[in-house]
Amino acid sequence: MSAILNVEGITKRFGGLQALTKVTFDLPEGQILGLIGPNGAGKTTLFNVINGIYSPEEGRVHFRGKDITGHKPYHLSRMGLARTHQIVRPLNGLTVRENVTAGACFGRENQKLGRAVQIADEVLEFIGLAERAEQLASSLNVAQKKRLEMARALASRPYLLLLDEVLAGLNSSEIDGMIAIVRKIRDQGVTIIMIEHVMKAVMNISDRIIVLDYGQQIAEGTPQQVAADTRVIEAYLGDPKLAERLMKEE
Amino acid sequence: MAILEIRDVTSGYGEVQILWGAGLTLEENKLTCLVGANGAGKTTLLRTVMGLLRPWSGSILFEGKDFSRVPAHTKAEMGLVLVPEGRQLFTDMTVVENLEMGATNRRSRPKFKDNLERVFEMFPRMKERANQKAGTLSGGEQQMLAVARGIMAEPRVLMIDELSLGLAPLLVLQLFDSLKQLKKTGITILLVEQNVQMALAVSDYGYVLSQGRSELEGPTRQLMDNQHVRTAYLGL
Amino acid sequence: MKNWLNPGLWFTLLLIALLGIWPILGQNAAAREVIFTVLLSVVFASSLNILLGYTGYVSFGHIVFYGLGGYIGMFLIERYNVSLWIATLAGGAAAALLAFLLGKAILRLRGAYFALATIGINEAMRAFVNNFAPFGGPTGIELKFQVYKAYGGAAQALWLTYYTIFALAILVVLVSFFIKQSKFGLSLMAIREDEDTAEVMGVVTPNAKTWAYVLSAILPGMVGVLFFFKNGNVEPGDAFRLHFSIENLVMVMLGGQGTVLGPVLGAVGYQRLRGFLLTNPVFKNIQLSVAGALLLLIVLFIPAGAVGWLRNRLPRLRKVLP
Amino acid sequence: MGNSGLITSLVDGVLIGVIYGLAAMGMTLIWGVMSVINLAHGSVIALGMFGIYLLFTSLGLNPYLALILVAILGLLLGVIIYSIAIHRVVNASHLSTLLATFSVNMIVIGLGTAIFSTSPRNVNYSLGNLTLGPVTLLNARLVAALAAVLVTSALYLFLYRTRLGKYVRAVANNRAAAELMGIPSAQILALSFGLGTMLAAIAGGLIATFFPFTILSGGVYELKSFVIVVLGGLGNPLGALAGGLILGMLESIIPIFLPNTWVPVLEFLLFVLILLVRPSGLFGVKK
Amino acid sequence: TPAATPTPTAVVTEAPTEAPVATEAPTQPPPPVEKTAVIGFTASLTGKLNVESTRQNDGLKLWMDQVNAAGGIPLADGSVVKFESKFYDDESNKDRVQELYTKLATEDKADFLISPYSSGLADAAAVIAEQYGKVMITTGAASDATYKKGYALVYQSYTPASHYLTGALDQLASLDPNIKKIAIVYENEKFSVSVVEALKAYAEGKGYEIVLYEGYDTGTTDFGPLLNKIAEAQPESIMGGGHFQDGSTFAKQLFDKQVAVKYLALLVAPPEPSFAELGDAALGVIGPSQWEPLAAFTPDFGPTGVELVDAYTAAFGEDPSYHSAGGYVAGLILQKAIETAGSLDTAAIKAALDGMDMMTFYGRIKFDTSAEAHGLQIGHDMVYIQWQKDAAGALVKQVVWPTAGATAPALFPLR
Ligand SMILES: Nc1ncnc2c1ncn2[C@@H]1O[C@H](COP(=O)(O)OP(=O)(O)OP(=O)(O)O)[C@@H](O)[C@H]1O
Ligand SMILES: Nc1ncnc2c1ncn2[C@@H]1O[C@H](COP(=O)(O)OP(=O)(O)OP(=O)(O)O)[C@@H](O)[C@H]1O
Ligand SMILES: [Mg+2]
Ligand SMILES: [Mg+2]
Repeated sequence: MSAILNVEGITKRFGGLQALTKVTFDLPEGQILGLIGPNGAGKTTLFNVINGIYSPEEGRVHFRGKDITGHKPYHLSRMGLARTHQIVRPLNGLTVRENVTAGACFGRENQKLGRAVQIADEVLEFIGLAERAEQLASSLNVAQKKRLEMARALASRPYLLLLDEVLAGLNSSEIDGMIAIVRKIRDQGVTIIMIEHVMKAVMNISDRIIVLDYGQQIAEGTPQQVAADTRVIEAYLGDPKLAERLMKEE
Repeated sequence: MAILEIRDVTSGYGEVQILWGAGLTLEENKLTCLVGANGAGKTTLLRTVMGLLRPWSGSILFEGKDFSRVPAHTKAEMGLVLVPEGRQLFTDMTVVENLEMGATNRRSRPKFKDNLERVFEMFPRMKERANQKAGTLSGGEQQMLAVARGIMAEPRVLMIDELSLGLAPLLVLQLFDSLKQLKKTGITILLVEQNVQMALAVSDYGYVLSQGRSELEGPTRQLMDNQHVRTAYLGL
Repeated sequence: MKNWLNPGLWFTLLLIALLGIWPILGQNAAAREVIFTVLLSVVFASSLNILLGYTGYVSFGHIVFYGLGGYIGMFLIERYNVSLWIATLAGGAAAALLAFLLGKAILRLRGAYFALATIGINEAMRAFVNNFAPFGGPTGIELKFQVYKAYGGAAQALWLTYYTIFALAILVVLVSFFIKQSKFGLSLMAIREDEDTAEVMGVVTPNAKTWAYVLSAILPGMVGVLFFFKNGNVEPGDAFRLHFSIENLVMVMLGGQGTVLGPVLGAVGYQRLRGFLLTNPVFKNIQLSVAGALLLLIVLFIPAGAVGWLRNRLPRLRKVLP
Repeated sequence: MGNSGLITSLVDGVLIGVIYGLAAMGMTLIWGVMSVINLAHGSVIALGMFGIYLLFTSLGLNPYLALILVAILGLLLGVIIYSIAIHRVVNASHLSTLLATFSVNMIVIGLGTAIFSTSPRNVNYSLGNLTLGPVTLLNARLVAALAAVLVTSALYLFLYRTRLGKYVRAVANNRAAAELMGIPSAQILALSFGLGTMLAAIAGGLIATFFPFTILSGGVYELKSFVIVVLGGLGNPLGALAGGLILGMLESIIPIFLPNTWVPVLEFLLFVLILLVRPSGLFGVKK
Repeated sequence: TPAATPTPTAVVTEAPTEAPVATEAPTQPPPPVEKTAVIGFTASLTGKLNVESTRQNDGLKLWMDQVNAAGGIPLADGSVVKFESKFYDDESNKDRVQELYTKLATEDKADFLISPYSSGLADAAAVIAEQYGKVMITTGAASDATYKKGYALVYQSYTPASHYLTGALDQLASLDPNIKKIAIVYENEKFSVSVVEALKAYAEGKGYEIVLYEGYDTGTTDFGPLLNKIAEAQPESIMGGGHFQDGSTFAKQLFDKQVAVKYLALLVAPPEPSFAELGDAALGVIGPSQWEPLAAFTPDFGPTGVELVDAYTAAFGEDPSYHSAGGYVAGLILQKAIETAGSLDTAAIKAALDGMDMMTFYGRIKFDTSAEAHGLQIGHDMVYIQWQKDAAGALVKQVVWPTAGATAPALFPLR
């Protein structure tokens, strides 16, 4: 298995704030990589660097063997890199189908409009939004908007999919549904990086996990290794005893 | 005593009806939670209670007085405070200025200093980021700020829409813990949560909203123990 | 293609055809002049809509293309005696070129900043032309009455400009319809809704915006030539009149931005309203205030514009009224 | 050109620039707070001019006393315009307010022309001259400039030092959130619009004390205000003052080197250039 | 015969309710067939040209009321023609001028057209007049260019722009032959530019030194920068200006800044009665005028100056300005042409206009008939007025040039 993405020594600053410090990892094709860490650790910033929204102060990003550091987001989309947004950003004035069609039109395959509509309908069926296709995106609820983000990204037929907290705000059955979808996408051969705070999901689904804290990689490994890492527990997961106490206390 | 009573409220967006008769009662100094599937209408209910949406019918009583036609800002002045879905921060203002804006009502102003200390203690990250523009905070940091700003208002009733959204597990634990502390300081809390298990665990009383109707209610213990509730409404 | 069957398109075309043919049938010159004014705004407003309604960029100073086109056309006719047709094409080309060059620079700006920049460009252009000797400076360019002889006299020339603007009005509807139905149109609407997201989705935003700007500039450049040819002269104050630019914005908004029919309805409605009030004995002394008050009522009660209002009321119309 | 010429030009530039700044301040306030591009701005400036004129000619009021009345009337007018024309659409699509203010402008100009015609008026009240070395100044201009600076400082203190002022900024940033914090946003918006209108009316009134005017005269200042608002950064009152000063200086210095009619060419080119290089204005914080 | 024509002024003094034609006729013939001719034009009811346009409109209205009250104009076929006007608001801009003139020419069946105020608007209207074969008398449209475009039916009642300030230069030369330095400062707009271009050529031909030749934009209210430039250039005389507002503002600020100058002549503004509102700043300012109530021409057609002033003041409560006179004289020209032609036929009226050479209260009227400049006014000349103080110290207008018509010697030097 070859690496689809190589991140080497990425450093990103905002004024005096060091949001990322020398982040380095390789991502083999076909895997799901979990990206976790406390709030403000730099996870979303890392996505923004990978897909060209920010250029890093140091370091390089290679995607499918090509150096893509500083490339514009739209070039990367054409090259097969898609993402969802932590705070959903549907194209509110367009219908659900139009949203997804746009994804297909301008994504990797750069489809003609007619074909793009077909793809959009397939993807909507797959993601479970088919009956809402004619609705305006603005009228969807939170869970549906998350699905729409996914659908739009998928319609671009990416090689690599960056998912930023697609499970946040979903109830547990919705979460289960979404996890199933993510698995299916992976099974179709798409590589995935997933930022998530819902532990039962990340631990379940990731092949590997990277933990960021204050912009630094503090741990890396299989879900089991990471979950057992004391630094991770201290900085991120919290003492299991605290949870127990909370539940018990009257 | 019931501090806030919502009776049979209907409401919606434009011509689309979302709430079909929702009701709940908040007992003073209790932590009540409201759960329900995505799209059940929880956010819509909070917005209606707060006055951001006009109730089509039904009544909302605050300390026994009808409250349904009172505009949002008057409610806030009276001590009904909402930490809204989507956070609604003053993105161009700094963290501290946001917190200041939280403390605009008459009761909160004199306590500004104390409250500021209290929220900085709850969210040390906010102290670190005190002079950063709210719009550039990370998702979770923004959530912290929204909750902190709500607390700054010295609320009588604090309604929080999706407290744990986007927060790291450790922080979620700490936050639920803090809620219990808050309750002790005399704040009545209405919590909307997707993390049902945790929410029910810390709350005193619970409501289940389904398709715009209040389907079930009861002390949280009872709800947790009811197998039917667990599978049908809580997805556990 | 099934796009051709869209009833909304045919309705819009029919509306323009009926309007346009009315003066021709009766060879009624007064009607012709009235409809000329209306069609001019149909073309201008619909073009503006490509930028404003589809792409979400507000151009206050769109009149700069009309003015520049008009000047280039008049210059060629007066100085080099070229035919009206070539002048009109040249006016459109000049406007397109200006839009292309400007687009690269000012389309980086968003929202109000872009709107302001377009005002700045227009005012700078007006002030420049006012100082630019080859274009006659403040005196502008005048055509000899002789010029119309080549078209069979002034009467014939006025009819010819009318046929031309009629054709352009049909063209603008087709263009705005097919843009809206195309992949290009989709990219514009994605930009309108959320430019950053559009970029992440793979829309090459700088190019798409620039082409939208260019497309929205060409026809105004061409009608500028027609209008000033018909007037027989052009001066900086008339060519770059900011107020007219804003009026066209108003028409787009009145009819419903982002739709094909909207700007057409808006232009017809606004121009006819003004025309009626101007010539109505009861209102003509305070026509401006009456027009303002009516406009305000419309804005307050149907802020989405006529077509937007219909589409919101009857969602089924969304498909029918593009 | 000699030194004295340069000094005279600079002084002239400063005096007129402050007034430009004041005229723009109303626009920047309304824009910053509610993203309303107020196309009725010019007509309100003109109304301010006529306010002074009418109070002076028909009631014989001292123009500077009249200014206080004009300010109050301006505030009221703004609140009325807001309640009738703006409030309903302030949350509707971004451009609806543009149309609304455009209509208000049509109404005011239409009625104004019907009542006053467009013949120029003069407030015939002189404070005399002041000669300092090579520079001869109209006292009326000095007083106007001083008044403008005073009004600006008052506005600044109001926005940044008072609670109400902070509310205005909060509403400007996020109206829904302000409402949730207990800030009566509708009233704040009406107040802001009223303040913006008041500033425009004051500026108009001051201009009337030394320039002749017609009901259409406001248009020029409206256009200049657009430029100034950008120079100073949207919503920034001090920036507007600085922007006005810059514009005033440009207008008095450029003619020293070039024909007068090139002033607007350079002025607007510079404007576009600044937009491109520093869209947040010369004094705005860079994003 | 001209004597049989009831002149409008004669009627005003009679009882207007009586039908003059009926009472004058000794043998009670059947009343003549009455025709109505429609005169169409646009006026600037709104927009920047509102004031001048309104006065022009009032002048025309006065003429029409007088003719109608006098029973109309008898034609050769025994009928009489009365007039009716149709006009619309052109909003002081060109957008709808052609639309409205076409409506006037076709739907409203106007028989004759009068131009809108201002050269720019008149230009747009002229195309339509020409196209529909309607005679158009222009007034308030001085720019020479319009009449050099090859029109056959457009006739100018104003002295062309190129002659506006040349007379001032003649006057200056007679006042002080030693003055050589002139600053020409003008509104950068069509009409004013055509005036000062002619002035500049004329002055250079006479050996004057133009120390400053500079335009300012329409709508300028702050002349500070320009005044500083003028002060630097140290001219002895300043000429130029543009329209009322900029001209009066310029005069005022020139005075406030105490710029020293011996001779100041400005376009358009000084002849306006309200120029006096400037107070001391108006004193000594000279301006070219198409017409002045003081100017004592002996008309061979129409009312005298005094009669016109009385009638106008009675009707509108203010003194007529030269724009008012322009409106009136446009009607008068039409009247004379119809009387001469004896019909409403365009060709006959055109012939009458081409051959016209008459003296009115307004001065001489005669048109160029050459192919290059058909319709250009060549009979009429400007008079130059100056604001002076009367014995009581009030500001009054005096005609100071040409000396033949002067009512007072010029106040010179200015300061
Ligand atoms: N544009 C910016 N300017 C200044 N600071 C920024 C900017 N964007 C992000 N930051 C800061 O950088 C840090 C990392 O932010 P980032 O959004 O990457 O966090 P995150 O790991 O995604 O957190 P969360 O889980 O809360 O979403 C945060 O502390 C944030 O405040
Ligand atoms: N602005 C809107 N316009 C139209 N429909 C809306 C709007 N906002 C929400 N809805 C609809 O109202 C319904 C209820 O939404 P609401 O946000 O109240 O649910 P919720 O219980 O808070 O869900 P979640 O847990 O996902 O936040 C959803 O079906 C949604 O599609
Ligand atoms: Mg994040
Ligand atoms: Mg919700």
